[in-house]
Parts: sequence; C-alpha cells; structure tokens
Amino acid sequence: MIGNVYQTVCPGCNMGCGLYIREDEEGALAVDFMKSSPANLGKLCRFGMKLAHHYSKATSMVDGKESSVEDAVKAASDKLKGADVTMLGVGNTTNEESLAFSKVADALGTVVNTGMGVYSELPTECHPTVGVGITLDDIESAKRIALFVDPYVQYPLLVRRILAAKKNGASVVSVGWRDLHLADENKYIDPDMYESELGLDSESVIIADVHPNTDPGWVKRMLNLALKTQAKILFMKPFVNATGVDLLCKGTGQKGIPEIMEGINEGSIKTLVTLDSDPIELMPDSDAAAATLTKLDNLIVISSRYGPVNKMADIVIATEPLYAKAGSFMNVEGQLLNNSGESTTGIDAMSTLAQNLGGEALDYQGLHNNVLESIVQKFTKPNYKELACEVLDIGPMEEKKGNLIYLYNPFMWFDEPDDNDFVMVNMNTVNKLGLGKGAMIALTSDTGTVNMRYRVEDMPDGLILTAKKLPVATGWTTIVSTEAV
Amino acid sequence: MAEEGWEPKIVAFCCNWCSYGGADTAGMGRFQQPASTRVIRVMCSGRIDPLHVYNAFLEGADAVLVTGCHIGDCHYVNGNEKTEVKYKFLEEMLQQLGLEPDRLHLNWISASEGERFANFINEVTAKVKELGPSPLKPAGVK
Amino acid sequence: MTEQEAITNEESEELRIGAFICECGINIAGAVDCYAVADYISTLPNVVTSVVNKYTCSDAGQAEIKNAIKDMNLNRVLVASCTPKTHEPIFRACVEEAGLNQYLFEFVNIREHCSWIHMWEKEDATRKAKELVRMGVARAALLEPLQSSEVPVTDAALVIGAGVTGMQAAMDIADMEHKVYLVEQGPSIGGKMAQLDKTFPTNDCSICILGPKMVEVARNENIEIMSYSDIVEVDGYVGNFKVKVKHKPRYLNIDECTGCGLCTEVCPVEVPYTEFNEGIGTRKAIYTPFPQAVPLRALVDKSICIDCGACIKACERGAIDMDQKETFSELDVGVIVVAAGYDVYDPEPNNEFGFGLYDNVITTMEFERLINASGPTMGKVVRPSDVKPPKRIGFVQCVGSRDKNSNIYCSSFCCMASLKNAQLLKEKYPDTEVYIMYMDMRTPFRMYEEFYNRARDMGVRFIRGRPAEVTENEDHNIIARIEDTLTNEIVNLELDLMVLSVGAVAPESTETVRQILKVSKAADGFMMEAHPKLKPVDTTLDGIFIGGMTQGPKDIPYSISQGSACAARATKFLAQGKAMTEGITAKVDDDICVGCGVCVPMCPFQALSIEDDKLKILTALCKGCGTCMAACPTGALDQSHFKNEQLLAQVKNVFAYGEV
Amino acid sequence: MVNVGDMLVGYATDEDVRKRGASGGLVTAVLAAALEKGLVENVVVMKHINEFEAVPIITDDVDEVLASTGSLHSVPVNLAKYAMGRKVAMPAKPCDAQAVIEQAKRDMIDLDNTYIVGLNCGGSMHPVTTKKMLVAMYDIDPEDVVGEDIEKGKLIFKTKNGEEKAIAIDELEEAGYGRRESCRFCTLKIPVNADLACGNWGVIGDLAGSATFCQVMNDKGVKLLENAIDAGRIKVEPASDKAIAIRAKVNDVMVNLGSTLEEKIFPEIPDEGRIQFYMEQMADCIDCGACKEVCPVCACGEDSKCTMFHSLVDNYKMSMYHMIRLLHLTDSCIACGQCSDVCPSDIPITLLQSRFAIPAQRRREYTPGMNVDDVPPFFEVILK
Repeated sequence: MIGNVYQTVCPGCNMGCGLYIREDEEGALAVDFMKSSPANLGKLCRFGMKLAHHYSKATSMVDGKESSVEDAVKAASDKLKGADVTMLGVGNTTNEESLAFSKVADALGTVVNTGMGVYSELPTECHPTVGVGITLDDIESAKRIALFVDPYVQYPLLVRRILAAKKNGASVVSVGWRDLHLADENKYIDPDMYESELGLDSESVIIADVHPNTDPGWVKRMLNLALKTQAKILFMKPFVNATGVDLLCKGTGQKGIPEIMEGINEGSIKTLVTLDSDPIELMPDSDAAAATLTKLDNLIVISSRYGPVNKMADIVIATEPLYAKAGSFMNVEGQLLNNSGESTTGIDAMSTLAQNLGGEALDYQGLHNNVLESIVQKFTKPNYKELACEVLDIGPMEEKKGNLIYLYNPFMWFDEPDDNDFVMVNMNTVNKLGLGKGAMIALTSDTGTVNMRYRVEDMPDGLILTAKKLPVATGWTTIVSTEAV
Repeated sequence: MAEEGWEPKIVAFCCNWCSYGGADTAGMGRFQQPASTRVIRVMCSGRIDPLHVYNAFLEGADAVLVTGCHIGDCHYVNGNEKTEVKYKFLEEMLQQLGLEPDRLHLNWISASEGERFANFINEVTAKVKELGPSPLKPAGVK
Repeated sequence: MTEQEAITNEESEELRIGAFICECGINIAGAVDCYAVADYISTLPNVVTSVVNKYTCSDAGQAEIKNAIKDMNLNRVLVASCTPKTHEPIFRACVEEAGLNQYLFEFVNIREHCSWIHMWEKEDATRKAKELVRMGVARAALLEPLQSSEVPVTDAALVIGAGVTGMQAAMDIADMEHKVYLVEQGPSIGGKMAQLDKTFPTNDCSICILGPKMVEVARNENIEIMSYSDIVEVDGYVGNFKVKVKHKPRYLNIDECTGCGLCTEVCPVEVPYTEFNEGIGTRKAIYTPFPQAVPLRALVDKSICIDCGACIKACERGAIDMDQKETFSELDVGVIVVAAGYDVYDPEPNNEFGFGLYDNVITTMEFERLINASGPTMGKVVRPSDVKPPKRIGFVQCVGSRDKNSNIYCSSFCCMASLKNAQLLKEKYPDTEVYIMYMDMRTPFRMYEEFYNRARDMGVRFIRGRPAEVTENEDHNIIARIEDTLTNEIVNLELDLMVLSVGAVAPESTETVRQILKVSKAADGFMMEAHPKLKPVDTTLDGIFIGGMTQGPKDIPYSISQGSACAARATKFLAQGKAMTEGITAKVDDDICVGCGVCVPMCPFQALSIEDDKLKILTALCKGCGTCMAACPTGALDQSHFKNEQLLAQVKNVFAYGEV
Repeated sequence: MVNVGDMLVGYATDEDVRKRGASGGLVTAVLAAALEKGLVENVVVMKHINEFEAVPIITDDVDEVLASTGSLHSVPVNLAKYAMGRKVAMPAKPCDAQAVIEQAKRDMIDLDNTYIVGLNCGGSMHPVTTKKMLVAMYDIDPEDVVGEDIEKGKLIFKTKNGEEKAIAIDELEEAGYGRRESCRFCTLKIPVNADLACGNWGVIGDLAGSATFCQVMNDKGVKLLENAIDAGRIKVEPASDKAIAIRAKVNDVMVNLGSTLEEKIFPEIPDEGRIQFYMEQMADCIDCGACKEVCPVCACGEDSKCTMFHSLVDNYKMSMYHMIRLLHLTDSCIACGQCSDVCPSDIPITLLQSRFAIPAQRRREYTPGMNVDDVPPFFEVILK
C-alpha cells in the first residue's frame, strides 16, 4: 500500500478512543475515523481531531548533542549504575513499554512512580474501584448521574453516553462551577451537603476524575459518597494507559509528581528517569517545574515526543511515535485495546538498559504475555468491584483558596495550543470591570500578569475558569486579581 | 412585543458608491430617522459575506440590511448581481432556520435617493419594533 | 530595512490611537454632545487621546492632528465628523504629512449618519455617536499600512462627443501638447449648436462662433477626429484605458471625397431631413450633413439607397464604395472626457399642447431650423400648414420640464431660448404679435435679465399661464385657452403658429456609453458627477470626466466652461504622467488557498487566475470591490483595508454588555 | 466493441475472485486490470480487517486489489477524499461518485485521472449498531457472520455453518437498528454518475449469484471494460431485456422506499418553534470540527471560514461554525451521512443539513455530484 495506516488509541485521556493514523508517502499525518471502535464509534473530541499535530518526533541526545539510540542507552546505563534513581511513568505509553520500564526499575532496585500520589493514601481494597470504573455502556443505563467533571471540556466522549442515559430516563446533576446544557440542574454546594442534596442511590453513577494534582482528600470524599449512597463510581483519568500502568506498577508508597518535585527541591532526589512523562507539561506551574528540574544531577528522558523536558535532559532516549508502537492499552473500563503497529524501538532500548543494569533481556512477546496474564486475567470480563471498605477518614483538606480554577483537559496535560483560548467569567464580573465585547481581561498573580479573552458563563461570582494553562497559575487553583486591559 | 422603550438595533451594510451615498443624501436632506441603525461601509455590496450577516445577528442585531447600487449601476459592473444570488440563499436559510423574514432586507438605493433611504430605515425599524428583540440576541447585550 | 519591513516593524509596536471628535460648528454639536462622546471613547482600550474640536477639517483642526501624531507618537488616527466621500482624502493627506501611513486612518460619519438625521433626539444621537466611534476605534486597531501603487499614464486623451463641450475640451487638452482622439457618433462635429440660428444673450449667429472652432479643431494636429464612430468597449483603469471604437461605414472613401456635392445632386432618393432639420425640408440618400460640416464629407443612408449607381458615376474622384464595411480601432488612452450631449424632449407621445395633432404646433428646434438662414426655408419663418408667414406666434414654456408627468427638473435654457427667438421675430417681422406663455421666466446670468427687458421693450407680450387647452380652427390656427394668473382672466389666444419651448433629456446613446464606462446615473437620467461642488466634472471612476449636457441640462456658456474644466482635470494625469491607484486591493494567503478557483469567475476585471493550484492576483487590474472575497470559502482571499476581521470588529462593537 | 450505454452481464475470469465477489467479481477484476495495464497508477480499495471493519487504502499492488473483493455493508466510509491528486481507479457507491464529482467542480480532483467503478447501493450500516442488532434481532454471534446481502427489502446474514437469516429492513429500522438514517431517504441507488454502474440487481437465470450486471455510463467506462477484457480479466455478454427490466424494477422499489421514508425522517417543524429546535439540536456541540474534516464534498483545508469560528469565546446562541457550513453546503450537500457518523455529541447533522439543502436544491432543480459541468448555484454568476 502507499504510505501507512495505523490503528491506534488517542493519547488524550483514559477513555480509549480508537482511531486510524494515516501516514502518506512524505510522512504527513492525518486522523481517520475507526467507526468499529466500541468505546467511541470512531468519534473524536477536539484533541483527537488535532492529533496530526500532536506526534512531534523526539531525537536521541547525549549532553545536548544528537546521538544514536544505542549511544544514548549506553550513556544512560553509565549514569544509572549504582545511583539512587527515581522513575516516573504516568501511562502516556503502552502496557508493554510500561512493564519494560518497571523491569528496569527492578534492576535498579526501585519502583516506577505513576505520579498518582492518591493511591498511596488510599486503602488497597478500594484501589480496584478507583482503577477500573463501570463500563461506558453501563453509564447509559444509570437512572441518576452526578457529574464532578465538565464532560464538554475534560472528557468529551462522555457527552454522548450521558445524553443516551437521559434518553433512557436518567436525570443528571452537575456539581461543577458552570451550568452544563446536558445537566438538569447544577448544584455548586458545600461538599458536606453532597450526600443529602444529590439524591443518589444504588441505581446512580458518580463520574469524577483523578489526576496527579488531585487532593487525596477529594478522592476519599468521592469514595465516601459512593459508599454511603451505594452509587457506582467512575474515576476518569488523564492518561491513555493510566489504568494499565496503575495495575502493572503496583505497590503503595509510590510518589505523586508534586511529591517528586518536592523531593528534587529538597535534594533527596538527584537522578530522575521519565517514560513519556514531562513534569513541565504535567505540573500546573510549568516555570516552577522547569526551575526544579535544573536542580537534578541526572535527568534521563525516554520519550516518543519532543517536549520541553527533552531540552533540559542530560540524555534523551527517543522512541517511535505512539501510533507506530507494538503494544496495548487498558482504558477506564478495563478494556484491552491494541495498536496495529509493530515497532519495538522503545522496548529494545529498555531491554539493553535493563541488561546493562544487571536485569534480563526483554522482548515484546514476553512482555505482552505478561500483561495478558497479570492484568487482563484479573479483568477478563471487566466487572465493577463493589466498594469493600468502611467510610474513610478524609483528614485535613487543603481548602480551595484561589479564584482562578483549572479545568484540566487533554490540551492542558500536553500543554498544546487549542482554539478555545479564553477564560470564563460571569456577567457580574464583566459589568463590574466594564469589559467591552471582544476586549481582554488582565489576570495578575504574584508570578506575573496575563491578558486573556473572556467568555461569559453562568457561574459563581468572582470565579474564573480556564481550560488553558496560564503562566500566572501556581496550582490547580490560584489567587488572581482582575481588571480590564 | 418587547417591554416599553425598547429600541431595535439594526446593522446596515452600505456600498461606498451608492447606498452609503444615499445615506449621506438622506443626511443632507435632513430626513429624520430613528437612531436604530448603524451603517458599516464596504466598497461594493458584493463584498458583503453571509458570514458578516450571520455575525451581526449572533452579536445581537435585531435586523440586518444589505444595500447597494441598482442593477446596472454597480461601480464594479455586476457586484450587486452576485449579491442577489447570495442573498437568495441567505434569505432561504434564515427563513428555514426560523428567523422572522422581516429581520433581513435587500434594497438597492442610489446615491441620490436620500428620502427613499430614510423611508426604508423608518419602515424596517417600525416592523422590527413590532417583532421585538431577535431570538439570536445573546443575553445581556444592549 | 526595506520599506515593507519598516511598515511591519512599526506594526508590532503597542497600539496608540488618537480620536478627534468634530463639532462641525453646530452641524454635529447641535444634536450630539461631542464632549460626552470624547470622554466615553477615552475609556476604550488603546485610545491614547480623545479630543473635541470645532472644525477638524480646518487648518487649525488638521494642525492639532499633526501635532498629536508627533507629540504622542500616535500610530492610528480616527476622525469622527462628516462623510468620508468628501473629506477622507483631506484627512488621509493630513496624517501622511505627519509621517503616518495614510491608510492608518479611520473615518466615522456622525453628521450625515447621525446628528443631521436625529436632530430632535439629542440623547439618542449622542448614544449612537458613541457607538459609531466605538466601532471606528475597533476597526482602527486592526488597520494595516498600505501603499497605493503608482501606474504610468498613456499620454493621450479620449473625448466622447464633439459638441461644443467636447470640442472645447479637445482643444484645451491639445493646446497643452497632448494627443486627443475626438470621437463623434454623428457624421460631423458641432453637435446640437450647429442647428441653432442665433445664441443668447449676444444674439450672435451660432454657426459664426461654432464654425471657426470646428475648423480650428480640424486643423489642430494633436486632435484626431473620428466622426461617424461609436464607442464599443472600454477596459483598463486610469492611465491605461483600452478603448474599442467602431467606425460606421459612410460607403465612400473619406480621403478621396471633397464634399463637392455632385453626388447629392444626381441622387434620385429624397426623404425628410430629420437628423439635422427636424424633418423640415429634405435630404438625399447620399448627402453632406450641413454646409459648414467638419469633416465636409458626404455619407450614404443605406436604408433608403436604391443602388441606382447615379452617385458613383457622378463622383469625379471615384470615392464611393457601396460595400464598405464597418471598421474598428483600438485606442490606448490615459484619460477619458465624456461630452455625449443631450436629446430634445419629444412632446409627441402624449401630444402635449396639440403637438403631432395640429400642423402649426412646432418645437424650439424646429423653429431654429425655420429661422436659420442656412436652414431649409432660408430663414423664412412659415406656418407648416400653408407655408405662409405667421402673424401671431406664441411660445409655450416648460414643455417636458418642471412637470411631474415628464421631467421634474428645469432645463435652464428654454426661457432664454424663447426670449431670443421672440426678439429675432420682432426684428425680422416687426408687425408680428409675439406671446410667451410662462410660469416663471428664468434669466439668471450676466446680461440675461437685460435680454429679458429688451424683449419686453420690443413689444413681446408675456402671459403668466400656460394653455390649459389647445384646439385648432378650420384654417389651422391654434386656439389656446390660458388662465392668466396675474389678471385672473381666461384668455383665448388665436395664434398662427405655436412654438413649444422643449427641454433636454438624456439620449439613448449616452445611456449606452454610460453603461460601457460604468459611470453612475443620476435621478434625472443624465450622468452623475462625483460631487456637485467638490468634484463637479469628475466621476467616481478615476480618470473619467463628464461635462456639458451629458452631465445635465445647461446653456452653452455653462457647457463650454465645463468643457475647459474637464480638460483641466483630465490633463493633470497626462501632465504628471502617473496616477495613484487606490491601495485597496485583493490579497491572498497562499497557505490557506486550496486553488478551488471558485473566485475566478467572480471578477469582472479578469484580475484572478489559478496557476499551479494557487490563486494569482493582477493587482493593477484589481479595483478592490471585494466580490471575490465573499465567494472564497476558505477565507484565504481578503481585502486590504476592508478585511474580514475589520468588518467583524465593527459588527461586534455595534453592541456592548453595559449601557453606553 | 463496448460502447457507451451498453447493458452487460459479466464476471471475473479468475474463479477465486469470482467466488469471493458479492456477485461476479467483475468490479475487482476491472480495478486489477486498470492497475496492471497502467491505465492508472493507484487503486483505492478497502483493506479487510474483519467482517465489520475495513480501512480504505491507496495501493499499487494488484494482490491487495484482488484481496479486497466482496461488498461490505457495515463499513460506511466515503472514498472521495482518498482519490485527491492521484491518477487512480476506485470502487464507488453513488455517494462516493457524487463526492468525487463535487471535488472535481472545485479542481481538487481531475476527473480525467479518476476512473469511478460504480456499485449499486441499497444502504450501508454502522458496524457497532450492526453487531448489537445481530445479538438482539438475529440471535447470531457477530464472530460467526461470513457475509450479508440486501434483497427484496430484506437484510440477510450468512453464518459460518451455511445458515441464512433474513428480516425485513423496515422492521429492523422500526426497532432502531438497520441502515444509517441518511441511507434510508437516499434515492440514488444506481451510480449513473460513475463511469460504470455495477451490481447484482438484474442478474438472473443460471448466472444468478455468480455474475455482475454492468451499465457503461461514459467513455471512461468503455476504456475500463475494454482494458479489463484485453487483460483477460473479465468476460461480458449483453444483458437480456428481462434482466434490464428486473434491474429497473428493483431500483424503482428501492428509490420509492427512499422517498416514502423521507417524510418520516423529516417531520415538519412548526414555524415559531423552529429556531428553538435548531438551537436545542446544536446545544451539545463541542466544536471539534470532525463534521467538516470528514465531509467528502468540502474542499477547504484546515483553515477556512467555518473553522475561523472554532473558538467558543463568543457565547452566541447559534454556532457561527455551523451556520457557515449550513450555507456553504446548501447547494452541494449529498446527504452521505458521514458527519452524523463522526459527531461526538451524536447530533444528527446530516438531517439538519438536509433540511436546508434538499429544499434549496429542489427549488433550483440542481442535484450535486451528478455532472461536473453544473456550476454550484451559490457561485452561479450572471455575467452579461
């Protein structure tokens, strides 16, 4: 055939949307619709539609100079032998590469941190419920849905599932900051009122999400709500293989990305190896993250994409684009989804690295069988694990302080441009600041000022929502002052 | 009917050579008109893109007027004839969309027809006042 | 740094907009609170200064703008005052002098479009003015510097129509050492004036003034006369017009024929001579138009020629060639003067005042031919019914003018024409009774009023009233029933001859020329000037000028002065040898254009073509109308100075969230 | 010996291709011959993955062409955009051929370089809906299905163990399964706008089930057939009058079915409620732009007048993006259903677009995608 057609999964989030990537003779990429894919029937959201611009190719580097993969691996081995290494793999890649990465970790006598610090603060018996939620089809038969995410912006392929549920008679309450068209009511209420106000029962579904910057207290609150109301719960996650990685790189006591950053700042972490996980993109305050990484002695990046961390890395081991990798992913339902690609550059590199560090050689087939035995067997037929634990002690909740609030979405996780380049405010703010139509609003925090276009939304007074990473933000909520430009 | 004292907002696209001149002549002739209309000057009615007309409605216009030279008088030979073709589609589409027909008008006005321009504005403003605010007007827009 | 880079660098700087709100005395301030507008505008983003002045277009006003540009280094200027149609060039020049690109200037009309039409609603007018200026500021923020391009001007002029205006224009241009093509549709130059006997107010013989001029035009080696020719096609733009001229066949070789008239004598076919003598007297199938014709050449009226060959035999120089075909010529000219003249109003269709029913009711032009010494009756005024000299003659004024059922305009020359003819009658036939039935006698210019008094002194009787009913008695005398509004009596006047003082209308031929040139048409059907006071002989098309009757009814002195005016305005381009074309043209973004070619047929000036999957624009041909942009589905095609984003910014700023 | 207008019946000389073909394997043979003899440089074919999944590829390898035999009812993709900028032969449902011609009107495809082998089409189905239907209505495990067909208003599935089960199409569609909505009101069943119009309608007598009816629509069709005959890839014989009559009858039945269903699919919306209806329908749109990217008639690149308004910064009551598309496609929408298939909010965009396109096109007696010389009315220019 002329050029190539790859069947792959969109790296935007944990939904597991199947699609084709077409590569023409000159290597130009285009997205094509895989209508037979069960999770999304070939449909894609804004991020999926722009994937042709997403797969920026990485190049192997040693100390700032281009090099071959082999030299990069050799240089990495020398640096890592006998070092105290911290490893980060959030699940932006295949099960097989993640497993290979954890084999390298074994050889170094350490664990792979999935960046989801939440897990280490939850009792192990509720991990399965957080890891694998109800199936997407089950959402359509729920009687009542409580939304703790904004599906239009954050996980868009949920929209059609919720609409289908409404057609089957479900009622939808959203507990977010802005009114959602598909929600029958919006309850921006005190969390303690959730149980009494949301009217949930055993035929209800709670849809929340968990990501590296989530406050563990919040996840416990969600689990308690599910426990007390017997509602089923689905935790969406931002990385295509978050579920797979969580199951493969087991063990509590893993560090979250904020924790790793603190470790580097305190000097307890000197060497960091990442697998397709760029802290500068993942942390809310990119500049602070970049500053922190300069404190490392060794920064080794194994990545298929060219991201800001590649520029800072001592060594970059470049792997093939995600769509071309041989491998599988596990989505939020626990479904195993396969790439049609056959390339194993990443796995071979990590195999050499593992051997150099005293581990055994790795090959794709071996890793794939291991994946099938270890995580798929347990979830041959994805079934929802009823919560089997008591009400959790939430502990001190870091009170939400800022009025600028992040609406994390795929564009933000990869810090990629999106046409929806604005912040949301309500009409009172517009009139208070005297903003003209098409004018800009100036947001100032202690780290600087940025001028943004604004959209008028029905939402609480004084709040500002953004689906775009802003230089002024220091966390997923930040205190900012506002004035007309 | 809208609440009392409500004044419609009308966007009028005028072509530099004829209808804009007609508006000027209406001014020179002191033909009084309601302060409902905002004129936007283009070089030829052919320049008026349905995209601009939609944007006017969606920004809050209660009526949009597409004006230009009489057929045969176009400074650029047949810009107005092409406007007529596009206008047919525009009219049909907005009608099918459910917008009241009286909110969109096409009118050829020459630079000397000041009074006719004024009467046209008076008529449209009266009709639109009858219809009330446009269903496409965003909330809170004046 | 090339000029283009200089412009783009300046572009990236911070926006500094200066707004100048004009009071125009009380024209704007009368209804709009300019200070409130200025205050509101100062609150808008990027507005650095927002001031009011009494007369922005005055020297003081312009000086204030220039200083503001320098002192506060403004990179955008907005003036809110009258109509850009007249004052935009003035302000563009003003900002250019202060070193700012002339297209970084936005004009907002708050006089004709605001204060003058909301005179009694001061609050509404002020609110509307604020919003109009807000729209202007939004557009000003997006304006980009442009260069209007220079085009070379072909050193030749085309004059269409060789009546008195056309000849005057041609001679003036030729005298300034420029080549002139003088194209006349009739067989001879001279136009309508050649048909007149005497001309007011000096009563000197028309052909005695016209004849020498016609000869002078013929002798002027810079003028190439193309008689009996029509304009077929005009393409191009100022400085580079391509004109296609059709030379109608005279069926004789113009170089051989000497106009000796031998052929005319032997020609057996005779018909009423309508073209020149208004149907009085006859002419042959082969004829010379009139004795003083220039070029003095014959021509054959093929529609009545019976091919008997008599003329061929009679012509000593063998000039006649019966199967001569029409020929064409292509002219390259820099400027065009249109002096295509007028037609006399024809009262026949509704038999006004009995015209066409009774023999002894004639028009002024028919009277001119009767009284003209070289006319068909050798100057003897006779009654058409019995060819006897009339004893009582009455002139009816405002026929086809100042009349709701025909033309509402006043044709301006008919009063003086009747006074002149009345005086001639009194001089030639002292004992005839001459009446003038009028509504108002209009004698506006030098010596006109004295001319009116002289007619009265000569015994011409004036009746203030026009015939309500005209009948004919058995010996074909005309009975006119008139209500004399000064004496309030009904007068029954018996006349031997009644002359209808007819006005002027735009002729069919001028309409065709007008459509070819794409000059706009005024309400009265004549060609429309760019502006009655500021550009009386210009048209809205650069390089095309109109003068004389083609621009509307006027008398001969006024026509001649307009002829010279056209020459002056046109020769500017010829003298400078270059013309500035508008900087506003189409621009295409090659990355977005997919080469679908949908825009190409949209351009009537053939400025667009697709070359290897991308659009190519001939900016010299592009007139900047913008029709192709509205058709372009991708938005790759945009119009400089009227970009989509600029128009949408204006649309957006018609509205606001809060009250203004 | 072949001329325009011929009505023929023929089959592939290669027995394997003939057997695997939906009727006589003629289409595959013609495509293979076109590639072999250099009539074209590439062929667009469907690469089979499983019974309910195939992906369009552009190939220069004859084997890949031969492997693509057999019609697929549950892979609803429009092939027009894969033919852009190439000298190519392609199989084409009527809506594929319409899209190719519309692209040709916009200079994006050179018709002389594009050989269109038309396929009769009773309507296509969505793969996931079909699998659910097999379980719910046919009680067949999707993995066992080996082939399907549409005949006499019934949808027939064949399973591995040779069993065949048929259920009436309108019964399936009542229950919410069956064909995609755009196919239900489609009235162009025979691709008369292609170079050849092939299918199994009208194949009767002993050839039934093992030959393909083929109508030659134009000179390119003649060239395709003669090329295949020279290559020894096909055998053809004139179709009998009876065969021609039966084919016409089947076509009439399918076309009438399409027009009767149209009223059902487009109930009248009362005047006053209409603008609210459209606002409600579009309310969940996330402005992803998929409906534009997939549209086979749309010639614009990534940047265009509709995508200029992708940002939701202005909370207009109606999306500018959709209003511009509704207008730009009023005269050229062929209701192929692709946009509804890919909408992540399940908005029936094809139906909404058709409410504007069908009346406008009928009012101008203009059908898009039938003749490359018809100028889209929106750009009709009155040049005196």
